[in-house]
Amino acid sequence: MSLKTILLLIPLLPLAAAAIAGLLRKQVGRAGSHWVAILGVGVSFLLSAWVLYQQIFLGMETQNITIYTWMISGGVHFEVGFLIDHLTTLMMTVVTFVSLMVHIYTIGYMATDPGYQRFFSYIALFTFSMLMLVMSNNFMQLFFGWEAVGLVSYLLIGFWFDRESAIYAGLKAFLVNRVGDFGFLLGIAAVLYSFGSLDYATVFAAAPGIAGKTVTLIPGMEWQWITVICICLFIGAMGKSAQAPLHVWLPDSMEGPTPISALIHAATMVTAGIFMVARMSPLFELSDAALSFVMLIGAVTALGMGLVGIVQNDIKRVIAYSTLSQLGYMTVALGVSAYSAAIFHLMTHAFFKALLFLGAGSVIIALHHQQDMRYMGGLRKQMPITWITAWVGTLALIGFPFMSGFYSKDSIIEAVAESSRWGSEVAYWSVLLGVLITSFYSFRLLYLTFHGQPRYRVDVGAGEHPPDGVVQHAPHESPWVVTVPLILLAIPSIVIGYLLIGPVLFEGWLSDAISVLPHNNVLEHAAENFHGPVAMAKHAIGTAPFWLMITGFVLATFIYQFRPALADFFKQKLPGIYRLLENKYYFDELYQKLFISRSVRIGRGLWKKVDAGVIDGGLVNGSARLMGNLAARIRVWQSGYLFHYAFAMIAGLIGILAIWVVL
Amino acid sequence: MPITEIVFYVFSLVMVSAGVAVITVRNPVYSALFLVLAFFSSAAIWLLLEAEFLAIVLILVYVGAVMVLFLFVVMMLDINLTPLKEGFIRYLPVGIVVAVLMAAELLLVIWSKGSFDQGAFPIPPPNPVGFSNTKALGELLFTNYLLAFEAAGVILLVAIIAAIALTLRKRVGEKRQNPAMQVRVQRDERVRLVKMDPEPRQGN
Amino acid sequence: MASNWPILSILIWLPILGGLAILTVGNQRAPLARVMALVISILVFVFSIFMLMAFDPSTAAMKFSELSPWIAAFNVNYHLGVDGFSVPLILLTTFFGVLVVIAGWEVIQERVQQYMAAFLIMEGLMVGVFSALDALLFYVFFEAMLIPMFLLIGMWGGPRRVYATIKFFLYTFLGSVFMLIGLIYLYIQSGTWSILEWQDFPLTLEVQKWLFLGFLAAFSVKIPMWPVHTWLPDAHVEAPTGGSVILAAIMLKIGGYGFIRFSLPITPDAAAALDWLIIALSLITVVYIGFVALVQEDMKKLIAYSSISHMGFVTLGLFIAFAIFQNSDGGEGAALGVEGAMVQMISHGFISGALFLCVGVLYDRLHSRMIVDYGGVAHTMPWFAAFAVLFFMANSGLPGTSGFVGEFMVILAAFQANFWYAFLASLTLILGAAYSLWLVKRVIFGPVGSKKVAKLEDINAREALVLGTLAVAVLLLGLWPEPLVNLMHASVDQLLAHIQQPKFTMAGN
Amino acid sequence: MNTTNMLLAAPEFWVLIMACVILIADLFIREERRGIIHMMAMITLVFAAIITVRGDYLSEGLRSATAFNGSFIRDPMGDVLKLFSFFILGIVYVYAKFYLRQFRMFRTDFYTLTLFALLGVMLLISANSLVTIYLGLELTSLSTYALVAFDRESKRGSEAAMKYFVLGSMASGMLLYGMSMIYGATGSMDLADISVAISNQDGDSMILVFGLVFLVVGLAFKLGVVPFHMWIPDVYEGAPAAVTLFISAIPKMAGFAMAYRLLYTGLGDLHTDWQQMLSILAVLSIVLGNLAAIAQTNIKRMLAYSTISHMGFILMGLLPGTADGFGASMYYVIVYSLMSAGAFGMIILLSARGVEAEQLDDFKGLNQRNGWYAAIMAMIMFSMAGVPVFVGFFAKWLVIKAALDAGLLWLAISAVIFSVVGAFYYLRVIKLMYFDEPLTESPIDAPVDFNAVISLNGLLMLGLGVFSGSLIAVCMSAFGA
Amino acid sequence: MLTLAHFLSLGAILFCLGVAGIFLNRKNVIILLMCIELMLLAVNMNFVAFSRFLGNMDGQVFVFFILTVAASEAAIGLAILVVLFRNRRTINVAELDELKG
Repeated sequence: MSLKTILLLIPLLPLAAAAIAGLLRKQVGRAGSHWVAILGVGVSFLLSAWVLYQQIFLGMETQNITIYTWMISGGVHFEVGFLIDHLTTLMMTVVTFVSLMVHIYTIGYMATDPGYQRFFSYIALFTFSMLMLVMSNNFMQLFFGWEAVGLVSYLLIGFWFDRESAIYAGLKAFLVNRVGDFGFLLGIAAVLYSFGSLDYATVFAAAPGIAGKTVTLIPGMEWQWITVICICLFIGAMGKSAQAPLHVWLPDSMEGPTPISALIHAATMVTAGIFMVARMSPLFELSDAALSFVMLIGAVTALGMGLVGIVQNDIKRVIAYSTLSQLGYMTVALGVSAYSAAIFHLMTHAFFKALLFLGAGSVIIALHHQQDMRYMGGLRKQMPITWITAWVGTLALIGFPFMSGFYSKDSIIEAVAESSRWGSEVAYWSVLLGVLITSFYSFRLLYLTFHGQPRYRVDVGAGEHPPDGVVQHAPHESPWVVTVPLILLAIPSIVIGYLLIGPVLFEGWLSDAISVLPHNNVLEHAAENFHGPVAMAKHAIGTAPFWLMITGFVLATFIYQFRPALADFFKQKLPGIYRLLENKYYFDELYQKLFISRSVRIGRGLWKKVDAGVIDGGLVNGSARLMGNLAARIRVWQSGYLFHYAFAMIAGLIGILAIWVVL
Repeated sequence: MPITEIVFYVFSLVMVSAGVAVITVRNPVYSALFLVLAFFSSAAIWLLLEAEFLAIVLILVYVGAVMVLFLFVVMMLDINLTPLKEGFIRYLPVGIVVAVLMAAELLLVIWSKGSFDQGAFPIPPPNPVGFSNTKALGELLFTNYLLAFEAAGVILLVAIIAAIALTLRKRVGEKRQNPAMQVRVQRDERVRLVKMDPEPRQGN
Repeated sequence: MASNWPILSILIWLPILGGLAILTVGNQRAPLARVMALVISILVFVFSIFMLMAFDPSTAAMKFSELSPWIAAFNVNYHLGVDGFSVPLILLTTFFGVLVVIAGWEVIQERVQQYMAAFLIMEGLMVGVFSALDALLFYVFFEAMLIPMFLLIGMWGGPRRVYATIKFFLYTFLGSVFMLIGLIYLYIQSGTWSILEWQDFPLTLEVQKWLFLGFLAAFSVKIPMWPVHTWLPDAHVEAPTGGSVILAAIMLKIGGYGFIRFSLPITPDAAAALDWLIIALSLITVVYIGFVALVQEDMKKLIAYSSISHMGFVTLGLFIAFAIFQNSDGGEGAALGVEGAMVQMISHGFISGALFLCVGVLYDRLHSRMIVDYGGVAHTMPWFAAFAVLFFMANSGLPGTSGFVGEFMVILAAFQANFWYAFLASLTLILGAAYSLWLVKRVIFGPVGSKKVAKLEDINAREALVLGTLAVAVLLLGLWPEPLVNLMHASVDQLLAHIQQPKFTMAGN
Repeated sequence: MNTTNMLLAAPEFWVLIMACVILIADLFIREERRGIIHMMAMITLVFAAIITVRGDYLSEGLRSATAFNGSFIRDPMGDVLKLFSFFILGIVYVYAKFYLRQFRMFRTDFYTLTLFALLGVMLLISANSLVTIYLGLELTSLSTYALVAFDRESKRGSEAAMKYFVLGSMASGMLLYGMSMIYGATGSMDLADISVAISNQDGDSMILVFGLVFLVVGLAFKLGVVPFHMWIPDVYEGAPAAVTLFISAIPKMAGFAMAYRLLYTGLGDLHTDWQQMLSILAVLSIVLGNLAAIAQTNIKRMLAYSTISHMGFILMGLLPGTADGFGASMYYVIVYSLMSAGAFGMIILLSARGVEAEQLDDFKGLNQRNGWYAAIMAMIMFSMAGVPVFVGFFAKWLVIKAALDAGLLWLAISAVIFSVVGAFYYLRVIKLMYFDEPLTESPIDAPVDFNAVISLNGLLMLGLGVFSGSLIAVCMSAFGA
Repeated sequence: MLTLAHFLSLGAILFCLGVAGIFLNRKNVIILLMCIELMLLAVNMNFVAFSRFLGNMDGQVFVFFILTVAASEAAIGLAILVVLFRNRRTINVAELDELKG
């Protein structure tokens, strides 16, 4: 098998699995479908790992392979192909691994769902799309994958399509993503316009050439062309990676089944934006303005969304806001040109966030789809594995030293501190404060779920749809298909940071994909101070982030373990802030008013007033009516009286005479 | 003023007055008679123009036949005369305006310089003695206008056919003999033999 | 093979004469009429495949030309020929010729022979439009097409069919008579009706502008563009499914084809001078109609509006060429725009046809097109739902489906003309997704809407065949448009080279 | 004096003789066998056509030949028009027989009067002097006046005849007045001489224009052009359908010929003047005819207004004063006559015993009652509306071209706009036939000859459209184009 | 001096009278027929005058034909009148309005 075939197999196996599970759902049956999917994704993972192995240990060169020519038009070759460098391979491996875990987990989680095969088909399809996205060697294919993951995300959020809220969330996700894609597509168009090609290699090679070019889009304002391109592209990333203000879809996407939340809305798809910006680093590096913009958006997201996480009661939503906040961290990293740090955090986050979500899912099954933390509590005894893995995930998330999250997050904070980019102070304080908040809501979640007294009631005869806080059976630990993935994810959540920080961040492992201009290279300083992971962890204990994290832990422990009333106290003391957070800064309401209602109103206005009123009613039917009226009027002239007829003739004669003879 | 002019103006006046009377008098019989008067005056003026044959024909054919036909029809159709002139006054002003407007236009052209005045149409000398208007007309009619003459004949034929086609109608309940039918008649059609049983004698 | 056959005449006359033959089978023998229609339409499709195979895309010259005098007194010829612009559209026509026959198989129970005949005749006429190289011949086909469609909508249409069909007829008729005047004028000036000769006939700019407006009147109604689009929603709503399919899939394309065949090459300087007008109208069409589509309550109306909006891309793609010439040296993006417009036409043919068929499937079962009457169709008709979601996604321009390709190309090209053109055009990404998916949300997903919906049966084999074929086409074209685009390269290049040459200098003005 | 080639008028003589023969034969034929009269009339037409075709003056290399001292002319245009008059009159007879039988009016008068009218038409077509024109015109008119009142019991028929008569006489009075002026200005009745006299004159042609105005008025009345159209709707509605059929189809051809001879042969030098007059009359006709037709519910009346608009189109063809233009006009008038014959044929077909199918609603659901008849009517209507591929389109196309040739863009534009307006009421008929449910299920039956002829008539709409080259070529070559 | 214009004026006035009569008369159809005769008379006057002043006889021949036709017209007109009267029992012009619109 040639390398090209292997590379082709990596995305195509999941695609084949998706097709089989989806189209032949009757033939393959439930078990068949999950075996097919797992097999497909599993082999895909193995092949990805093989490629990784080749690169790390056998020094495989960067591969730029064209699969086929999609189209040639206007002198532009649109191709489908793969660019396999370290960044790609890293992403491929992470994606296929997490996906594989989720596949396995799904067997347990979706065991009783009637849409079982459909679900496997979708997640396999998702894996395919995500792989196409990360493996692409050109902008068009990137956009293909970009939209394809959006489609699958839409389908999966609305997986339970009889739930009004689910399909609404799906629609919302797709549309908000489309807003981002709108910018993204413009960015792609701008790239084509500037470079005459959509191929990464060509574009990146030519990128410095347009550094000085400016453009006037609005009269009187001159912009750097490269800034326009980058901001357009980044708008796409904002949509996909749920950066404020395009973040609104992500919390709602929790309407989908939990495996999806883990796979798509935490570990992989939402990081596509981060990946994309990192991939485009040769472009972004050329525009300080764009990078500042990226950084500030990230900072706002990191802090703002974390705050919202504090007041959420839905277990999945808390994690979702945490995801938003972490995506903000990655974005900030991108903004300060610490692309590798962003990718590193992306990777660690993929593991521990998937772990957290799957853990939450495990709890949810145990409580029969109860997601409200106010009706949980004390589950550590019934669900020890879940409990422990949840702790692992939490520690990783808050950046406890030696855990994976610690390495990635601390590197980001350090990089921001190093940066001298315009606005980097704001970003620094945001990420710093974010640590405290992350720690606080994470432990809040842990305590409310696993510690304290149970706040649910077991009632065997509660019926099909018991009221909140009532479950039919006593909760118990989930089956092995659920717990094994938890364990398998917990391991990298602990060790991956320790293992990889060196190569990924400081040894230039990603430098074949990411380019950083020397004056932007904030990680260089960190690299000088880096003396191995252990030293880094030790060193961290004396720094602000560590103590902020501890503060968060202490606060959470105090409030939720010992003085639960305190939470209500704050709620009543600070009603304004509380309401603001609880309503997520009123973004949904704002958009509802600003865009949705207005669009509908515009649409209806144009339809009823302009289309039906002016054009149809006035011009079309109006002229028909006019003709009818004229006809009725003219008809009267034909009065039936001979003398009128004679008069008409005489008048005609006189008229013609007058015009031609007398005048 | 030469005599011709006096004749012209007198007859013109009569003619125009008669014309006005035709369209204004209440009784259609009078109208017809005024029309006859107009024709007479016209014939007189045509004599001035040395169209003797036409002048005679106008009186003989037109007055003698056509106008009589008119009168005949007027009499035949037993029409109530009183309401027939109603509304005349109401439309008179419009009528006058229209007529005057039109006449003005026509006269304007006729009297415009260089169209029909002496310069363009000098007064022709009178026909020489012995010139026969009728003969000249006849010669033209049967040579150059042969086709037209035929056509005129056809038109008259059509007029006859049309008048008959329109007005001849079988009256309802009209009884006519059909000799052919009478001859062809069979005995069976007229005689019905009825076979009857002899009536039984009653009583005696 | 077949290279010396009068293949175009066969494609035109076989369905027309076949349609007339079907008329004679009478009202009583509906099955025979159906079978005949199917056989004829398949035959025509096969012939068109032959044509495609014999077609040589490497030159822009007219292929399979046929020329014989028609009205000798006025130099009117029966002149046919195809190039890279016509061939795809002819194939689209013959392809849908088969599909609509199948789609109407059981649905139409009354006057079957007339229904089938109308479609076949229309098919022949549409092929005629795409292959006519004589302007009068083109006009005759162009107008004659209205007749079967008029009857189709009127005879098998919905409750307001009379209003809709008369509106449709008169609207289009009014637009095209202005073109007729332009054509006659051109004939008087040039002494020929040959479209090809007209392309090289010098004209002053002033004259070109008037001619251009004449063409615009005809083609903007046909395609349709804002603000002369209002016939389309009515016609679509009232038309029977097959009628809607043909209307959307092919008839609208004739407008775009007209721009390519007439407006651009015959009056290039006017097109250059007035391109702002078309671009403005196109962008208004895209955005305005997108908003209007958003609030529709009738599925067919929504799709109809979406069709209009998509057609905005066609005109945009065609007319940004001039701005691109000014902006960039090579002007290569112009080809992207024109080819994008063509691809958009073909792809929209598939997608809108498929969408109307989907609505037809629902309508046949529930006899309602209103969105509120549905909901949760996915529960009872999973296969149908899969197809519908696919097609609606394609409609919203999802990459991997054909709907993406044309829009993508046009947006890329538009960007080369002006950032804001691309900006406004790209809004369709949002609007298109919004109206398409909102419809999906309300119709396909959600809890089961009513008891009637609960009793729905999934699509049968016939419907699956039709929709499946279209799905394959939509995906194939989305994943690999190269074969299609390759057909038209030479023609596009020639067109673009042609329109860059000012014509009025030849006229000495 | 030149009477040698009197045989040029052989077709006329033949028709005249046969008309008289039929007139007399009627006396000897019993009522039940009146079909013989019909056959005789048909034979008359056939032989008239044969005689016309065999006119061998063309073989002598002449484009035209005159007889009767120049008052009669044979030329290709006249021959074509005559041939089509025969052909269409033949169609008319077939339709009319069915009608007259149904309405118990199958009288010989109809045949004699129509044959005399035909004779008038032929005379008018071939007339080459003012006198012949006038007599031909009157021969036609007088016959048709009588025909309108053919149904002697009909109130509406006699009313229509009266109106037609009064207005027609008034119009011919005006025509005569114009002729007198032309005569006065040129001193001749012969059109050729008139033409020569005019071109010899220099400068002021005020009298000529003065006369021209009256001539145009007379012509306009004959064709039924606004504002001299008022008789048309009333006559079309009031006359029996068979007569309306005749009036709508045959005399228009003579009207066209008369216009051509008077305006072009005679007054060709006044082209600019009559072009302007006619263009105004044309646009008025097209506008008013099409508009007024919309409001009609009576189909005969609707067709009357449609006729008015068609006459406007015919005028458009005259405007450029070129061979192409006259050819277009002639083509239009022939096509119009065919369409009109077909339309009235359909009305006759639908007339149930003794009740005319006058109302539009009588056409409801025709497609369900008989698909073929509906198709015929649809073809006729589409053709009238000027929708390609039907022959009516080509007629419109040619006259619009003529208007553009004359440089009258405004006229062309208003013509096409109002032809769209006109399309509306034609479509309404189709709508009634195809989209509505029938009011009655009673079967429609007609004799074989009727069916054959109406089918032919309908198919001609299509056939002459698809193969339009031939008839157009005939019309164009008639004018040497 | 009697010029041609004099005779033509007389014709013109008569013609206008005839035309005005047709338009003015709203009651009696017979008067209309007479008005037509007036118009024809006026035309005849023109022809005769032209014939005289042009010195050719063609005009008079034409008048001859006009007289013939006028007689025929009168016959047919009166015949129609009779039919009309039989059918409607009136010859009131203002009542002839069944056909209109």
